[in-house]
Amino acid sequence: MDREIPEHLLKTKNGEPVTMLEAISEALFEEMTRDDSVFLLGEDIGVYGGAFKVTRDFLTHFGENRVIDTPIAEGGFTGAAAGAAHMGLRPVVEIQFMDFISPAYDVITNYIATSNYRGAGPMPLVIRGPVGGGNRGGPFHSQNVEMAFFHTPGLKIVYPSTAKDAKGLLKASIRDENPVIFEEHKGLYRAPALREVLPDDDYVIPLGKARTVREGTDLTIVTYGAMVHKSVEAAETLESEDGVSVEIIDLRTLLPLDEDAIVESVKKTNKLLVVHEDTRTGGIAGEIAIRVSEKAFEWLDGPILRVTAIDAPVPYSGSLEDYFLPQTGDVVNAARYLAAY
Amino acid sequence: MDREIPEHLLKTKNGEPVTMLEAISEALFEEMTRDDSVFLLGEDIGVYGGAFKVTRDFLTHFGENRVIDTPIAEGGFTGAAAGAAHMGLRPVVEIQFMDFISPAYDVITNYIATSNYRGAGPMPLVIRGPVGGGNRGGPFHSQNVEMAFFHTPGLKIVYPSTAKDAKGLLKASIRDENPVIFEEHKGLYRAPALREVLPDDDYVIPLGKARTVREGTDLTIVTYGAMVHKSVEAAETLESEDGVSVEIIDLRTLLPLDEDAIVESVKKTNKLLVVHEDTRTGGIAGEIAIRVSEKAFEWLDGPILRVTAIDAPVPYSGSLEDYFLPQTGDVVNAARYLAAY
Amino acid sequence: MSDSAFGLGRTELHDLYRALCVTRAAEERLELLQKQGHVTGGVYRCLGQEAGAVGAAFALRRRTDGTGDMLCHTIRAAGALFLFGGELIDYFRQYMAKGTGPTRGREANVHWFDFDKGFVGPVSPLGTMIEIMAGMTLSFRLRGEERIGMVFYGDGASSTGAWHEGLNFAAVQRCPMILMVENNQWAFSTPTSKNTRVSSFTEKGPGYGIGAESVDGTDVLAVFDAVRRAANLVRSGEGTRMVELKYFRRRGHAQHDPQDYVDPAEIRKWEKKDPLDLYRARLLEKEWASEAELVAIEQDAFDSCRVAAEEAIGEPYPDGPDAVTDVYTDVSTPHPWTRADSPDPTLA
Amino acid sequence: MSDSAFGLGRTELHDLYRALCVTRAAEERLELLQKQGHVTGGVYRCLGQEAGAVGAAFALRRRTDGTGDMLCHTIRAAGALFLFGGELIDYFRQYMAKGTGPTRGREANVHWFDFDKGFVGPVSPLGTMIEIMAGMTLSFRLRGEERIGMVFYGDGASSTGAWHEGLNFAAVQRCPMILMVENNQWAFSTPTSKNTRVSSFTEKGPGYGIGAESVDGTDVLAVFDAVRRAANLVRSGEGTRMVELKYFRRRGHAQHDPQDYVDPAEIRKWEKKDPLDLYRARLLEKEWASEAELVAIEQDAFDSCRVAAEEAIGEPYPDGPDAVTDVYTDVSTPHPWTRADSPDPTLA
Ligand SMILES: Cc1ncc(C[n+]2csc(CCOP(=O)(O)OP(=O)(O)O)c2C)c(N)n1
Ligand SMILES: Cc1ncc(C[n+]2csc(CCOP(=O)(O)OP(=O)(O)O)c2C)c(N)n1
Ligand SMILES: [Mg+2]
Ligand SMILES: [Mg+2]
Repeated sequence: MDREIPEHLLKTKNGEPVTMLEAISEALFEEMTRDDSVFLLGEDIGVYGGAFKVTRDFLTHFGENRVIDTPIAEGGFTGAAAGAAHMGLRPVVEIQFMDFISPAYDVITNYIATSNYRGAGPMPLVIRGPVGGGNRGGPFHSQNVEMAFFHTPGLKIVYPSTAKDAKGLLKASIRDENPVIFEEHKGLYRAPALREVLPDDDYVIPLGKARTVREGTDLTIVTYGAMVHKSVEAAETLESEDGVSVEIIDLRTLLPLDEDAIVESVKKTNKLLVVHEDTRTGGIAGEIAIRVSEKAFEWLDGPILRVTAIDAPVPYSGSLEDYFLPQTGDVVNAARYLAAY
Repeated sequence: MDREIPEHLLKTKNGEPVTMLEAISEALFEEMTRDDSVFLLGEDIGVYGGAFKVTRDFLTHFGENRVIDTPIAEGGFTGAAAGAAHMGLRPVVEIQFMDFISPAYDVITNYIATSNYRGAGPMPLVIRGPVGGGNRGGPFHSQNVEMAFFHTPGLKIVYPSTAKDAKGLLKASIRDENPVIFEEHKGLYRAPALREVLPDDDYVIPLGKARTVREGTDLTIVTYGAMVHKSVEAAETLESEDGVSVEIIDLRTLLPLDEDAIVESVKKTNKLLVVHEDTRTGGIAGEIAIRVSEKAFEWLDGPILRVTAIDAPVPYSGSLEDYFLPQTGDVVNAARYLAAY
Repeated sequence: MSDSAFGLGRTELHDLYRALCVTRAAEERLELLQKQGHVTGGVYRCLGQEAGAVGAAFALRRRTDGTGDMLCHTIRAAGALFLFGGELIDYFRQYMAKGTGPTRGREANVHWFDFDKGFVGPVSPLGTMIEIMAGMTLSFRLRGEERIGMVFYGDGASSTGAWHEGLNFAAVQRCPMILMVENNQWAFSTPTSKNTRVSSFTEKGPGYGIGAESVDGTDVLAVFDAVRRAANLVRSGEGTRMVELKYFRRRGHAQHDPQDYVDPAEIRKWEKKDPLDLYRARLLEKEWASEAELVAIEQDAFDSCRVAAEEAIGEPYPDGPDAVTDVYTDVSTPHPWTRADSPDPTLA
Repeated sequence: MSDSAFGLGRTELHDLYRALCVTRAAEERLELLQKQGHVTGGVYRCLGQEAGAVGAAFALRRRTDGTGDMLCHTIRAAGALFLFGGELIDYFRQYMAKGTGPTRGREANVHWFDFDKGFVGPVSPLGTMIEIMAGMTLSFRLRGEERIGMVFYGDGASSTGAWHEGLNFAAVQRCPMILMVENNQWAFSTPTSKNTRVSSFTEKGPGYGIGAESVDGTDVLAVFDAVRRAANLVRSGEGTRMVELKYFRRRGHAQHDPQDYVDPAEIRKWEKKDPLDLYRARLLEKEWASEAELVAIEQDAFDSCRVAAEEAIGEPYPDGPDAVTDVYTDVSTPHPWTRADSPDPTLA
């Protein structure tokens, strides 16, 4: 590969700050450069560079055999990626909007997730794409997809909240021998506040390990993705207005869940609030609650509570969507109540 | 319709006991007789009468326009059922093994579940079929599917544990204006112990209401489906061997969840064990735990615990499957521990 | 180009032109509204494709009492929606996500429904609506009704499993359904050749055992004629058919797409085949309409769009709490307790 | 019936017969084992279809070092599995759910894998394996390898979205893949006419822009010849092709199915087209084999099945706790705490 690296993929090399989107592009680019067996499949990822431009200029750099524009067939090309993985390649699939992962639900849950268990060997395959609300995308361009897959043993699910994490976690996902669903929140892609200068080395952030975003003593908030930032906002309000000290755990990987990190923090603060953008019933807060109940019941000084989206499809209109989504004020209210409990 | 009713569908009329499978057949038969707009779609349900013979002789009785053998296309015919429901029909779809509902995941979660919310009106549609393990069916003929859909607002999920409930709940599901996923445990279909004489009237069991299977004071077990019977076995052991009094709640409807029934029982016994056949992580026990935490934390005298299948695909071999599935002894162990807590 | 009016009278010929003009004017109005910041979400033009939807829908039985044919349009088939009685003001309300619109701000643009008028809006996941329309038209056959259904989809949607499962189900079950393939040569940035190896979608017909034909999608009368013939066959019991519209997407996938992956010469070539220009010239040449009549139609289309848009602009957005209603017909979904009066969940 | 040996030598002609006999003997042994209570799950016969799988697989490049062609069989294509080196003893271990089998009791019957030998077992959800094989063969094209892949599926599976998405993807991407359609006229109790309106699956080829042909699936040499030609085209860069095997499922879907929905006369008709009988007669007629040679092959097939089955019977079932391993390559999934030494979850 003697082609020049496109300018916009050299920001970290040049010591410039990058957005989360750029961090993801860099991760893909570096992994493809490092390992010839990594290749990309997805709709409009070639000439167009992807609906969100994550793979802009990849086609010219890596050529048609490594950046494949697929037919509109999420099941078909995700299944094909699995077949290629059997043969020693390491496919990274882009789902244009993660809402459209559902036609691939069958092949992901039945074939891909069970491959190693059924004796068909490791399945190094990443399925990545944009998720999340707040963009007035309506019911089919706003979904979070973690709970469609959280119940499927054999899958890993990653959901980064910062540029640095996104890059390191995506690299770890690509190098993982297991299938990974990688969720990228659209609202974080280009968020100016998330721009940061990344380490210039080939760093990797291990899957399955949560991150303590903020230490605190009165209350633990377990969260991930875009809600990490709303939770931090809430924690600052609580600290300045109420003198409440909030510890925030960013899960980073949802499956496998970093139970130890959660339990340890709850043992310290004795209170737990789970915050997720996804809808309420059947959301990940439930699993977290029962794990804490199992492992740290005696440490709990108050109910485990949650702040989540409403149980409804994601509505289109801004006023409805804002009401639908969990807001910073909701986190403040719930945390305040719990702190005083 | 002046044809004679097939003999095997007259058992309740004749005061004879029926199996759960026969109860389901009767429910379908009676609803189709009562309401011309009810019709059936599925693979091999016509001449063959369905893989489990639930619709045996329906074709000759109701004719080809009401008992439709479909191509092997779960997404296609479930979607078609939705279209027919828009036009005023009330389709009941059979999935040959509920494991094969996954190709219909897209249309169910995105189209069917959201219909009323999106303004396309009610969606009276039942999707029913056999679920569950214990039959040496392996990874693709043994699944429980509730958690694939529990996170989707707009759906209802029903999972009966007795012949009487199966009939009454299926009738209620067919008459419901919302889409219902109706799970029938293969191990219960013909279980001799479940044969019972059913009421001879057109009874209906309302969706969303749990049933207290057994009253008790020391501990609540919340469960459903085949695990109701293992839980009852366990409770009897606990009562006779330990003098522990166990209350058992059969959820019957998983979505919407009968939170009130659960909370009320926990407020009485102060201890909660959830038992489900489905795999552990992301199972319904989590949602139940956080609801109880939210609504009855102060009443809890011990951790909320769960007995479930292992986090793995359903293995084929009997020895593996028995280890994989939750057993009566596991329920006894957990309940004993909790009772003594 | 066809030489006759295919039995259509002057009024009908004018109606066709009106529908074309309304489609064009509505979309141009949308672009303006978007620049003014009134539109929620993207604007997806069907520039150059107007005649396909208009000609096809015109060949169906349109009723307003739920007894006519059923239609499932796409975002590039807004003309069909208008012909079936979809109101301009509702169209603008939908694009502006107003609470007064038919989906009360819950769904976007043309994703809306009126079973009496006979249209069912699409959902985003491509292919799904073929399954839905297969079932709608199945119900017509089961009940012995004389109705038929029509579902639109682009070339790219043909790659989806839903497209196949729905079409095959319809074919086997002899559902009275016409699948209109909007072959505009692109699926977002992907040329048709990367979605299928066939050069015409009619090659797919025999694989489903159904009749299929292709028609110039820029020629409104040719489309009307082809679809009317297909509709007659379908209605008289032949079962499912396919009609392919051949034309070109002269704009980007949506407003945000500069379409720089398309050869500009190709776009210019297709500009010469503008369906409004072509039909207008024909109307004049055949003396089916006078210049004054056409100008009046054009003016009327422009005015009604302007008026409808302005009215919609003034209308309110939905109330936030409406987000929680109607998830079920009967059960009310739990309110997010942190926004209730008390944050204590035991009081919720 | 073809008249020549298609360039095959005596040994190869005998190998073909051996594969047919092994398939037949293995299944008959299975039926016996099932009656004796040794089999976990159903027994799915391919009676009358043996020649399809055998002839097709024989036309591929079989290797044992992971450089040959790839095959995805079905339960009715066990002959292909055997030709690719699948061991009889493993076949019986799988059907008996033994811990010594290739999937250690986790998966059923022919659902097993050996990438070195070149076969990948199917999963139950129909259609999936076309997607998988599309990707396997895509990798051959991307890496410039000369390998090709073959995937089997029944007529009924053609209705699935996965079938369509996988085949279309393969066609567009020119994956070197052959789809073998096992058209045995039934899908469980459903006749082919209720799964598709086409009378031959070759009518589906043009809809994907791929070559397709039909062959008498009871004639092992005809199948071999057709598939060898197809394989040459595919290997030399033509991309995806389809070959339809025409024959009949002479038994029920599985043992539990009395097949009473089938006209018995039809079954009797097809009994006369038994692929083993036909080929045996040809071998003798053309003097490609002597009666003694054939009897020896038959005896050998019978004996090796008996020996393998007996050996497998004596082997252990898996240990229960093996159920929790290998869900991931690295993470260990939580053990069910109630079966741990202590029921206290804080100690787990
Ligand atoms: C299942 C699915 N995958 C991806 C998308 C995203 N998407 C929306 S429109 C589009 C292109 C559609 O092309 P085509 O069907 O040709 O219709 P056109 O836009 O050309 O009218 C894509 C990929 C989707 N809506 N559904
Ligand atoms: C998606 C899916 N739906 C349903 C089934 C259940 N099923 C197993 S085999 C079968 C019939 C298959 O018929 P065909 O493809 O013709 O293969 P054959 O058995 O005739 O070889 C069905 C419906 C399945 N395995 N997968
Ligand atoms: Mg297109
Ligand atoms: Mg078949």
